[in-house]
Amino acid sequence: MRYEAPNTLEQAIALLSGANGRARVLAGGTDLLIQMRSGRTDPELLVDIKAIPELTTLAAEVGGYRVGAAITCMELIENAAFALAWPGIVDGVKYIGSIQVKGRATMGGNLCNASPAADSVPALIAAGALVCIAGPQGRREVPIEAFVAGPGKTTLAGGELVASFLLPRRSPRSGDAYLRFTPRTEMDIAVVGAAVNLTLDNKGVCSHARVSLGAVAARALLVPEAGAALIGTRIDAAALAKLAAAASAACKPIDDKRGTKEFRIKVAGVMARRAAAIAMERAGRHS
Amino acid sequence: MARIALSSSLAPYTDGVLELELEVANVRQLFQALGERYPELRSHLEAGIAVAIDNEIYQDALLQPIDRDSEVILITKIAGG
Amino acid sequence: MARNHVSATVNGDQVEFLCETGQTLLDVLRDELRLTGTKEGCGTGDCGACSVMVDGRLVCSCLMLAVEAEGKAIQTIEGMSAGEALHPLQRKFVEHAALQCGICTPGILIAARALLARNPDPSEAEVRFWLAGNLCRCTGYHKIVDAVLDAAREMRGA
Amino acid sequence: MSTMLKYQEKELKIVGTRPLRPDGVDKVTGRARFGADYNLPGQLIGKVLRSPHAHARIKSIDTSAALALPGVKAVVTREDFAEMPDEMAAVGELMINFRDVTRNMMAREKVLYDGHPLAAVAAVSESVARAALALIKVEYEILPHVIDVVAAMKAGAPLLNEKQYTAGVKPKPDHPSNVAKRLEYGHGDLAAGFKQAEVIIEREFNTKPVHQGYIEPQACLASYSADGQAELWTSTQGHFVFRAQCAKVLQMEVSRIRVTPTEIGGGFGGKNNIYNEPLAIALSRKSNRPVKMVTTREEVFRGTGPTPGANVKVKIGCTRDGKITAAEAELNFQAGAFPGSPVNQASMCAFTRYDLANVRVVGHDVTVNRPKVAAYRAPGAPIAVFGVESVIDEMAKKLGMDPIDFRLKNAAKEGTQTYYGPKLGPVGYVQTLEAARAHPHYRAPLGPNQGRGVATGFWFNIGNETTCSLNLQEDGTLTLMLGTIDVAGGSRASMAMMVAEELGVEFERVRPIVGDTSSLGFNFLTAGSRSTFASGMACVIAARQMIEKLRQRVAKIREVPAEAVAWKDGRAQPADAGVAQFAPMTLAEIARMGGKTGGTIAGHAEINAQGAGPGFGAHIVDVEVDKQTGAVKILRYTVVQDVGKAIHPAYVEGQMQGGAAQGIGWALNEEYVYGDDGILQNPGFLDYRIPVASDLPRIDTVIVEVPNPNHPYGVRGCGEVPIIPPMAAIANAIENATGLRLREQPFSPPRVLKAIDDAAAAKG
Repeated sequence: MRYEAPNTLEQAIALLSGANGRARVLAGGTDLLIQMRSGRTDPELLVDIKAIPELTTLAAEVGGYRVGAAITCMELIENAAFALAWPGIVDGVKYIGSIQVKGRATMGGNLCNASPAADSVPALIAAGALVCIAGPQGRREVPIEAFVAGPGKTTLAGGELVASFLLPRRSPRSGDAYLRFTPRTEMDIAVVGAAVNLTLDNKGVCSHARVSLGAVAARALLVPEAGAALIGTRIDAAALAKLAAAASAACKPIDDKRGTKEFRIKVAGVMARRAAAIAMERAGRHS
Repeated sequence: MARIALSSSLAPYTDGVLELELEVANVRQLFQALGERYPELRSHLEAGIAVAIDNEIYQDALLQPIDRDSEVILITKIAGG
Repeated sequence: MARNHVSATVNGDQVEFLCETGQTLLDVLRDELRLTGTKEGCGTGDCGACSVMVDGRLVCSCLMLAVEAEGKAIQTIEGMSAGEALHPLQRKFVEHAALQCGICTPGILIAARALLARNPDPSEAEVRFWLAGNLCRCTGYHKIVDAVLDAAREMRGA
Repeated sequence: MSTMLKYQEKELKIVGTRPLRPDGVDKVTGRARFGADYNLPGQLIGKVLRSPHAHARIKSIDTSAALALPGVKAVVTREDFAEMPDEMAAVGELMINFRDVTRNMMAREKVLYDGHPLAAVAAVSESVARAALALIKVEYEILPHVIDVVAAMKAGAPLLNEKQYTAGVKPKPDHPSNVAKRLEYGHGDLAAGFKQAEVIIEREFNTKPVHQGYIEPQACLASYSADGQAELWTSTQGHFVFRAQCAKVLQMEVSRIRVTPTEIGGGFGGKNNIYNEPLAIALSRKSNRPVKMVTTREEVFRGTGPTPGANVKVKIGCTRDGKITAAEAELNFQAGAFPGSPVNQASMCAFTRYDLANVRVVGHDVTVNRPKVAAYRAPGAPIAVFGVESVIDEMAKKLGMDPIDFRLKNAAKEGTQTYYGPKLGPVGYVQTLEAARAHPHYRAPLGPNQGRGVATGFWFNIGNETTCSLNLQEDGTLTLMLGTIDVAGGSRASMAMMVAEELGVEFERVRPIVGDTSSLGFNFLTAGSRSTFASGMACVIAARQMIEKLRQRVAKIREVPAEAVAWKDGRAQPADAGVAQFAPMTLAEIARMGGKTGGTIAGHAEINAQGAGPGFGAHIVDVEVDKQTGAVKILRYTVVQDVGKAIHPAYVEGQMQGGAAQGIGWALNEEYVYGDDGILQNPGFLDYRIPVASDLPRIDTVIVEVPNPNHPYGVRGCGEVPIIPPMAAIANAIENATGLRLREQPFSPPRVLKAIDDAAAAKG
């Protein structure tokens, strides 16, 4: 198995396309190395993208943020401005593995591993993030909710890689939040994850809301009905109850070693409601 | 004659007899006497049985003396983890 | 099987080694550089016994390829004391009986030092959540947390 | 000779204080060497091929392609190990069937569980060894499997061993069964007892298999030389027992194997058994090179010995004023692939905390397609006690009695006749219960959705064979060679403390180490909470033997009668004014003259320690239940335990806290999850959830000291009792918080939420 560490995007793309599918991108490696050790993947070439400046840059752009795909979780958590703008996305990043794992793991890797329970993806969906992809045919941008195809499968074509995420401008009185349910307080895979991103108008009425759920279907879901339950309301108990019901209704979960169908359906509503309450509280504070 | 009592877990090997009196001076003689009287008990005796003599438990103590008026109880050995 | 040539610094010393692409940093530290203080408890980043510092960042050395260490500065448990002088955390762990079997202790000490470097006065909850990535099966964590808080007090001269 | 040294109350200078352990600095600097830290020049790496099936007949194993792979130096399979007779053999102070040991180590006719070893290779590197495993061709005939213990007991269940008939049943059954053994304990008239009872509660409980969870996977290094001598470095709880078992399966003389124990990264009973050790020695013999074998975490979960999963039925009757009149239990324990679950110990300590006239406990040891179970800290007791202490809690609530008062009313005391044999000697259960009741935690206020639970535990503790040597060095310092493995890291210090106390010298002048199997006579495993009791007794005997020799030597040097010489405050000095006076001599002065006055001085002990004193514990736990998700949070935890005498209080507290933490994991989230295909689904620390630091509160400890009369310092074993109460205490706390009685372990969020929903639905 060969290892290459190109310092330009073009070199990386050339290496990936030239390996006819036998190459894997190495960012943090905290999922890839586990799969290599268990024999689930046996690449001939690893393309380490951490030396490519664009992929490790976090910059304000068009009022929003462009977040390099290879920035580590700890670097994101420690970026005060980003954490102020998108506390919900940072909630998700904070849940990924241990402090040690977050010292290496990246949002790009978390997304491309394509686990339905990925902790950083629901908040990115709720935020309306775009995935910026580079490949042999140039660049393209995809709404993140459409990026993952199913467990372990993305919509990347041969030779393509995720370069960055583009987050829209934050209007005033906006707030987002992500919560997940796990049996332990840390070091767990989400049994259910829920992200809410909302904006209040100057009279405190919800003018915009996106809700996303993780670990309750083959991939993280955008749940329009759940968002709709909040829009036009003061996010009172009735609205939150409608949100919870919509969230539970959207679940298409499986029974597995981490939880039963009934459990995921019920707890999805609970997590969505609790996340909405936190998002509202944050929106109130965000002028 | 020491009074010998067997714990009920040994009943299957002694046709249900759980109490008897034997003229024995130490644990080894006790096991020999029991082995002759109940052959099925023999395989369990030497390594698998602990002995409580007047309520002090002795494990693997073949030479431990048994007095004339001692009360002896046979129990299965205890291991730990 | 072509091997990669890597040069890096470990506990301040310049090192060079050859490694297969698939070899982890943990494998090289233990099997090539004979630094066996860093331990493998799981090989999947779930137990923290392999914690080391890479360029000042706390990581699991079992989830990092050795070839990725090119040009990096690595700190392991072997570098935590300066000659005879133990680091306050090392002293407090022995004083508080904050270890029993000791297999998790190197990883926990490295993680605890990284915590105190960024937060000299952590609360008990902050210590417990920071150390959640370091599993211990013997102690129930009580004396570990006491030892970290006590070391923090001494280090900030409280 | 069996040995019992009586307790003498005396003023102590060192025992009971908190000196720093001598091996602590090595462990905090990374210098301490565990199993995987040993290497030899020219060593090969050994890897094991494991069954991917839960139950299959092995039709053929073809290793030719593997052997032909460049870099592969040796391969072993069932052909390389002798067949062993199907009988119980006394080896290493244990009763073992080596037909089973040799089959568990390397499958012969059948593979009996997912992860069962069936071949092993030694190669120049790990990657070559892994590639060689993939080249071994095995032809399987897949068989139906069974894992659940109740299903395995039914007629017609798939049989693991067609030649296994239930032992302990008269007349002998006419058909084979997965039930390897039936046992029964009890006394009194059960029917009469239940007739007397005004309140009767009968419940059924089920638990899943859990793993010891030691953070260090098993690891060993073997070197066999052509002259038939073998050296073995391994992480073990008993190097003498490992030597005995390896010699037996490899048909070698015991003294030809020298086992050096490495530092051990946790065991809890799981490292009482040999796994790779004989394979490594056999591979080293075939390749004539050292072989190192380190198991992965996945192999530890699939291939070593977790506890049984179990089905427990408990029925208790009592009078209106809370006196228990009858108690009955049936314990059905998984043994895994081969007989040998701890159903015997569990049956003996299910009810032993209580003074009961009418008791019956029936136990079944049941083989199922799972790894052969190994001991796990008070093996079997937490499972039986989960049932018994839950029913007792329900009973106290039904009578409107305080749970501790109900237990005090029936508590076992000195003289209580146990239902498995002897009467109890002096024990501290009543004192432990009273200390728990008096603790501020027991009356602290509780918030909404919060509840408090209490439960108690008993463990026998054992003595067994122990040897040690104490040598006086030229400068008057001492080296103490111990034979019992220091698993929890505190026993070396405790032994040195007892020796220092006996000799009247500072603790730091006694240097304790654990010797290898060629340095001392046979020592039993460190298990059964025995080391501080048995090894401590041996150290005291060795110290007293040394003092005797010192007195004789000084008498000669000072030319006074031996009776004139007394040993006090670390010196030989005149016994009193009435004897021949002489200038006192310190240890250093005697040591300097040792060579010229007859040779160096040492004390030894080779004993089979008797008189182990049972330990009792009482736990109080507060939980908060999130009724919307079923999550159970541990808010507060207090452990109260009678340890006879805490030699080093910090290490005793560590045992109490560590045992409670394992019990909490056992109660809340730990379980083996099997698919319908019999394959283990969570062989890793991600999905096998042991508690992390942020899951647990502080675990407060209260040490009760009711001295054990059969130990010079009154020591009772303290390592195993603390794991027994937590499962029951947490179930009782959840009931106190929600009114729901959970009887299926673990009390994971899906189970708790389902119980909450079912109860709400039932109310309609």
